Amino acid sequence: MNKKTLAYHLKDIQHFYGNTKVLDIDDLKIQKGSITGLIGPNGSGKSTLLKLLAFAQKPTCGHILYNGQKEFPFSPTIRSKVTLLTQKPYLLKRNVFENIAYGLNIRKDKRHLKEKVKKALRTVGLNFEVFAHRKWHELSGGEAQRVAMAARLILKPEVLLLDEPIASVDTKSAKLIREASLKARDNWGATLVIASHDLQWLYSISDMQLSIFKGNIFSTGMENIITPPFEKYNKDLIAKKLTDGQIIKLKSPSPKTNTAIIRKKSISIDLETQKDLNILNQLHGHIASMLLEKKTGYIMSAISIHDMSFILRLTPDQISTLDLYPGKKVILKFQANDVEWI
Amino acid sequence: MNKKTLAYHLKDIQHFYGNTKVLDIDDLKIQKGSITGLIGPNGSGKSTLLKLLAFAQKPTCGHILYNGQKEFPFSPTIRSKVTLLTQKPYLLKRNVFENIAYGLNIRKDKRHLKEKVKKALRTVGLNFEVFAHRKWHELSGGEAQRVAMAARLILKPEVLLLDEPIASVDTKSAKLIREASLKARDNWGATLVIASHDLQWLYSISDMQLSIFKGNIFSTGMENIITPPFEKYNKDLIAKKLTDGQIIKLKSPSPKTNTAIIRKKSISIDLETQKDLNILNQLHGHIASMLLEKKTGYIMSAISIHDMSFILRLTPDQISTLDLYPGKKVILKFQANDVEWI
Amino acid sequence: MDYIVAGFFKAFELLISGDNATWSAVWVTLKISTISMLLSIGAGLPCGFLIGYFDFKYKKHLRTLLDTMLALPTVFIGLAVYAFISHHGPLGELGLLFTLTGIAIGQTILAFPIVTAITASTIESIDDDLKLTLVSLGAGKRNILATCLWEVRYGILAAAVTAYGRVLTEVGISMMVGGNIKYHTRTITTAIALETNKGMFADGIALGLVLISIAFIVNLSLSFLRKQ
Amino acid sequence: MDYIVAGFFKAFELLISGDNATWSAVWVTLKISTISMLLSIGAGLPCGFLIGYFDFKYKKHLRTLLDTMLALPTVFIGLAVYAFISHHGPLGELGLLFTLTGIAIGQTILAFPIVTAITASTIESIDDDLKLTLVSLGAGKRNILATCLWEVRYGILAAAVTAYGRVLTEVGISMMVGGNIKYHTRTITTAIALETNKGMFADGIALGLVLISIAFIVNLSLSFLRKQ
Amino acid sequence: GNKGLMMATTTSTDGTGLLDYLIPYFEKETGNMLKWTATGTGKALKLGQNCDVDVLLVHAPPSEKKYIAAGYGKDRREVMYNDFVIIGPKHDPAKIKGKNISDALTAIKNKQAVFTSRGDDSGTNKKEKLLWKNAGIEMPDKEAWYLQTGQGMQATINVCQEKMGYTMTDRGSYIKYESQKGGHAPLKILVEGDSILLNQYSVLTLNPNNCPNANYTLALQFSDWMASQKAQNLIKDFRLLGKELFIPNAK
Ligand SMILES: Nc1ncnc2c1ncn2[C@@H]1O[C@H](COP(=O)(O)OP(=O)(O)OP(=O)(O)O)[C@@H](O)[C@H]1O
Ligand SMILES: Nc1ncnc2c1ncn2[C@@H]1O[C@H](COP(=O)(O)OP(=O)(O)OP(=O)(O)O)[C@@H](O)[C@H]1O
Ligand SMILES: [Mg+2]
Ligand SMILES: [Mg+2]
Repeated sequence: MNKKTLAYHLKDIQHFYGNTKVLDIDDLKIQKGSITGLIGPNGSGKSTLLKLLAFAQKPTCGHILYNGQKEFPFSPTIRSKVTLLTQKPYLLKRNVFENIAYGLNIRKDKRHLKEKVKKALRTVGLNFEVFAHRKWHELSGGEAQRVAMAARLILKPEVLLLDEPIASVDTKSAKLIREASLKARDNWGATLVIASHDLQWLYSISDMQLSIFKGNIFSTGMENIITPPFEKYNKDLIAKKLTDGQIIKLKSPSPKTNTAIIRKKSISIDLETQKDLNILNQLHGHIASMLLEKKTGYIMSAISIHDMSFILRLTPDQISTLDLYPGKKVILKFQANDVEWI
Repeated sequence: MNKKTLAYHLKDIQHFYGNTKVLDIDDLKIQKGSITGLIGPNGSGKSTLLKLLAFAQKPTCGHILYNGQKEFPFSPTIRSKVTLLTQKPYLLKRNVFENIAYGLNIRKDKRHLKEKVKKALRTVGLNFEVFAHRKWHELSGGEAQRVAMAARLILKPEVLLLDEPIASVDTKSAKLIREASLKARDNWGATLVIASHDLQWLYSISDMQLSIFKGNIFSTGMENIITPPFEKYNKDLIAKKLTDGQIIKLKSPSPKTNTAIIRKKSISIDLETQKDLNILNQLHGHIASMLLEKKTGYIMSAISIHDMSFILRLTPDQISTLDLYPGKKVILKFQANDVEWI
Repeated sequence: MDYIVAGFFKAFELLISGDNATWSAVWVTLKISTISMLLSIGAGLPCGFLIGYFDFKYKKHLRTLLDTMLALPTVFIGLAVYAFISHHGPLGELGLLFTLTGIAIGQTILAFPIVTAITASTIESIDDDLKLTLVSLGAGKRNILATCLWEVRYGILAAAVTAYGRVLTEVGISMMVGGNIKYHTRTITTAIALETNKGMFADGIALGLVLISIAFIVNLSLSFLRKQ
Repeated sequence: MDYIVAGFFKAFELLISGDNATWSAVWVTLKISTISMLLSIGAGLPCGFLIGYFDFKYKKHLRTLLDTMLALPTVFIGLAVYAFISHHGPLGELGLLFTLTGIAIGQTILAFPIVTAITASTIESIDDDLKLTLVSLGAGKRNILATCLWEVRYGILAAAVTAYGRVLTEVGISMMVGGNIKYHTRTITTAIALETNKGMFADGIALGLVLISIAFIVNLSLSFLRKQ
Repeated sequence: GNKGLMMATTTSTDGTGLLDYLIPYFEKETGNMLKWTATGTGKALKLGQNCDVDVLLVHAPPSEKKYIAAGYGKDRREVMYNDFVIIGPKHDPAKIKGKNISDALTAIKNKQAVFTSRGDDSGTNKKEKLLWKNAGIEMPDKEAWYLQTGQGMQATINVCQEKMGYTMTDRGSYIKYESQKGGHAPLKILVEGDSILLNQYSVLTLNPNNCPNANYTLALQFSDWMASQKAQNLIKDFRLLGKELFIPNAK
């Protein structure tokens, strides 16, 4: 990667709340003009990472290069260029117009203010006449979220960090926000990092996905995570027992690690079991959902194995051949030693 | 419907914020022990309806019968029986334990408090030892949401009103919350009304769905809504023009109404066009996603027609026959007069 | 200048030597300020809550009135209370003139608007979501009162501390209603006024320091209630 | 009792008859209270903001100190200021004794801790999300100060109004530093004290009512700043 | 019941420390408790009129007589006096030292030298007004050189000292002031000795017709005690800087 094209470079970042380490990132690079999706369960550290990237908080250890330079909160380079949409969008105790215009006012940029606000509202699907003069508390949850989004978009920032921008937003607005994000990248070359639990939406927008789990980052996209407790299975293997009686066998971990990751590419899907080769897992389940990954044409499929969910990336061919559809019973297969431990 | 089995009966409810009418419900009945899903775009009135059902606000006009009785805020019948999880969950400025125990403390119910809190936390997937003593602000967004949920579940209320309970919650916890909701109904006969934008999740939990649009309720489940502007097409028909050039023709409305609804059952899916019968719409698009509706085995499919999204309910047979999968190009067909205007 | 330095030494002397008159004034001051704080908090918190929590028609007017009450001069309150409890006054029978109870009544009137006004504006700042949450968890009116006050406890503390400062330092009421009677109703502040009147500035400073020490100790013991 | 009623009539009389001494006191009171409020707000808001917004090591101690300063008796402040500006004091050259400027300095010292303490606890109550939002929108330090204060404007208003009540009603500083000199440094409150001492209770009540009217008018004109 | 005796008095008796010295003897001898509140003469009389006290110790003979005539007071017993003096800066810019009282005031007026007045209608203030009248000078009010402090004697002396002006004070207060300055007071006595400058203190009992609940018997007992030889001697022995502050003159 060319250094000149790097928006962010995080080195040896560790972040603590009190004594608890919540982020641990050795090295992370984010390209200029890229859209990065952040995926991870609750409490994995997504919001914390976004706050660090926004320079709204200082990491406990390590440092962050922005455009190749070490930067800190309140540095003028950062202030007007990096913008974060927080997870709980906070509206100032003013009306919608003033909320959206706030960032521009700070920048003393008052030209065409009304037109800009109008446009920003339109971008998130809100009507200027109806909403501009609403007070901050006279909005529904999703409307507030979208106003907050508009307040970020109007700034045309170099970096747009979005923390669950569509959490309480309806489908139509989610689409609008996606389009606005893509436009931000295409029109003024913005770099975007977006955290969301809506994987379909995130996949439809991002160039690459980072999975966070317990503060660690895996840049290979969405992973299938198997959490403790495990039991000893035999000398080499340990087992995760599902309550329906199925067993997932895994190669024993090193002592310190205790969470297993099975990469998507290691898992295959089938309709019938084959003779047990002992170290092969063959898990019975059914397809819960299938979503189109628009850019690639792949179909992200969620397969329920009892109370666990595995994500696979299937081709149209595979689906046609196996005649797959949501509800269809399938078998997932992967080797016990296709596991990575963290 | 037997009156004795009705949890709620809303009659001629209208609710205004200022001069704007945001709810208009002639008659709505909710069965005891049912799980009702509330679906609707941002600002359609879901939260307002839930607040009315919780007797946390009084409707501007009309009245609400609870168990056959007119009830009002602070009536002792209501207070300890109806519980609302608000859209923006507010945690009291205390630790997690005290937040969850708050409702029980109010009810002066101190027996087995610790066990109950432990159990409630477990229900939402949080570890007692890790979280019980966390302060209210030491939680991630999704963790806070789940603590708020636990604080409601612990009360074992007769009615549980959930306003977007999984908005910022991860997939695994969403599942837990679904299970907890189902248990609430099965174990102590709770009545649930749940608003969510996650349709898959909502379909997987609710017995019936209510669609809200601009404060009006349609109890037939999720509808396909076509919004203005419309243009005159010919004497009888008006048209919605999509920006890709496609046209949706619709039977002219009565003057006062301006939003069109096409019920799922009126739409059919096909791979090829047929000869135009003039009043038949044949819209080209592709399948965006397919989700299993667990209870029925139907597959809820979202079809993208340019920038609009239609929802259909397909059978596994249909899918196999047409070889459908996300990404597949399809054609939706419906009659111009299969429209309802509101 | 010199009397300020002298005052510092004198303050130590007064306290250490166990000067009777000083200790009596300290004791009187503590007693009446405690009573009046308890009364004004007892009445002011609920009133402030009601005014801050609910929206009603004449709320703005009531707030203006309350703010105006913040500007009740102590001598004025003293005169008004005197009018009621003096021998010819309607409450003359109770014999409250020149008593600590009398002073405490006046100081309660002084502190009440402070507690009420600051509580009201603190309560006003609470989130609508809190109100909704409490109702939705089944809180009754009392629970709502108690929980809301607890949510904004730092604001309430500020109200109490401000009112306490006011009560502790007022002279007009103590003078008019209490009469500054040595060993009986002489408070630290009336003693300061007396010393100053006599031109004994060093003694005035010394007594002022004693009063500030009391406030310091009280605030120190309250500071564990503070955040962080 | 009767003198309270008499006081009401007298108050009208004083104002309507254009009594020179009364109007002079009204004017003096307005002038010094305006100056001291401007100064104490100008200094108190930023200080309160800093204390409330940031977390630092000795914050709790500083708050305790500030709370203690709320209990500075006015006579004490008066004595201290007097020590500095009296003929023999270090600032004696400036000739501030028995001037309105002198009183205003003392009253600023009186009002500053009130403005600061209430502002600090109001600012403390603001949401972390607001801070984060401001930073994320590119607000600089000044913007943050201004916006935060504006977000909690009702709390700030309460701080100002409380301090104003305190300044308007204080006697000790005006008496000690101003000297209660008729037509020059006599404020309404020192006039009340004087009338009361003379046994002219009705006049005291009347002047008290005049003061309260001033406060009322000021608060009324501030009330448009209030919510709803 | 016997709650003891409540007295209202003027600031000068309390401020000089006389009462702190004298009253314990009374309490010990008679076994009665006596509490006092020290205020301006006007307020003291008012408290008596409202029956909030039992007995008065004041120094404004004309007002006292009117007070009795109005039916508020009963017995008036003169117990002691001191005198008023005019003090001013050592260098005496208006050159009043040694002049008689009227000439002195005229000189002050003509020179426009600062004169601080208590302006509080107290006994002292009333006396001062009388002096201006006797000197044939129209009562000053708004004149820039005439400062009305509206405060007690010490505060007024204090203002006077800061302004390097003149003022009229009772001797007791002046001695007290002198003692506080360690004998180096910047203000000196410039005019004294005129018989008009006499400052008479009296004990007044309240008229039982007006105040039936006031403790008249005990008040009379106190009045008697103050006039007793014992008390008179005690008053005579009360000194500051070796100087007598009050001269007993009970008849
Ligand atoms: N102020 C705080 N003090 C202590 N712990 C905190 C604090 N804020 C967050 N945490 C913890 O840090 C971890 C990471 O939090 P973070 O908000 O980054 O998670 P997240 O990935 O954004 O989760 P979510 O999906 O729920 O928003 C969580 O375990 C959380 O409990
Ligand atoms: N306090 C208020 N004052 C004025 N209008 C309000 C107020 N609260 C909500 N509204 C408006 O009322 C309508 C219904 O709001 P409501 O919160 O019920 O919507 P919702 O369906 O819950 O939306 P969302 O999906 O965004 O949560 C919206 O148009 C909103 O703008
Ligand atoms: Mg988060
Ligand atoms: Mg809502």
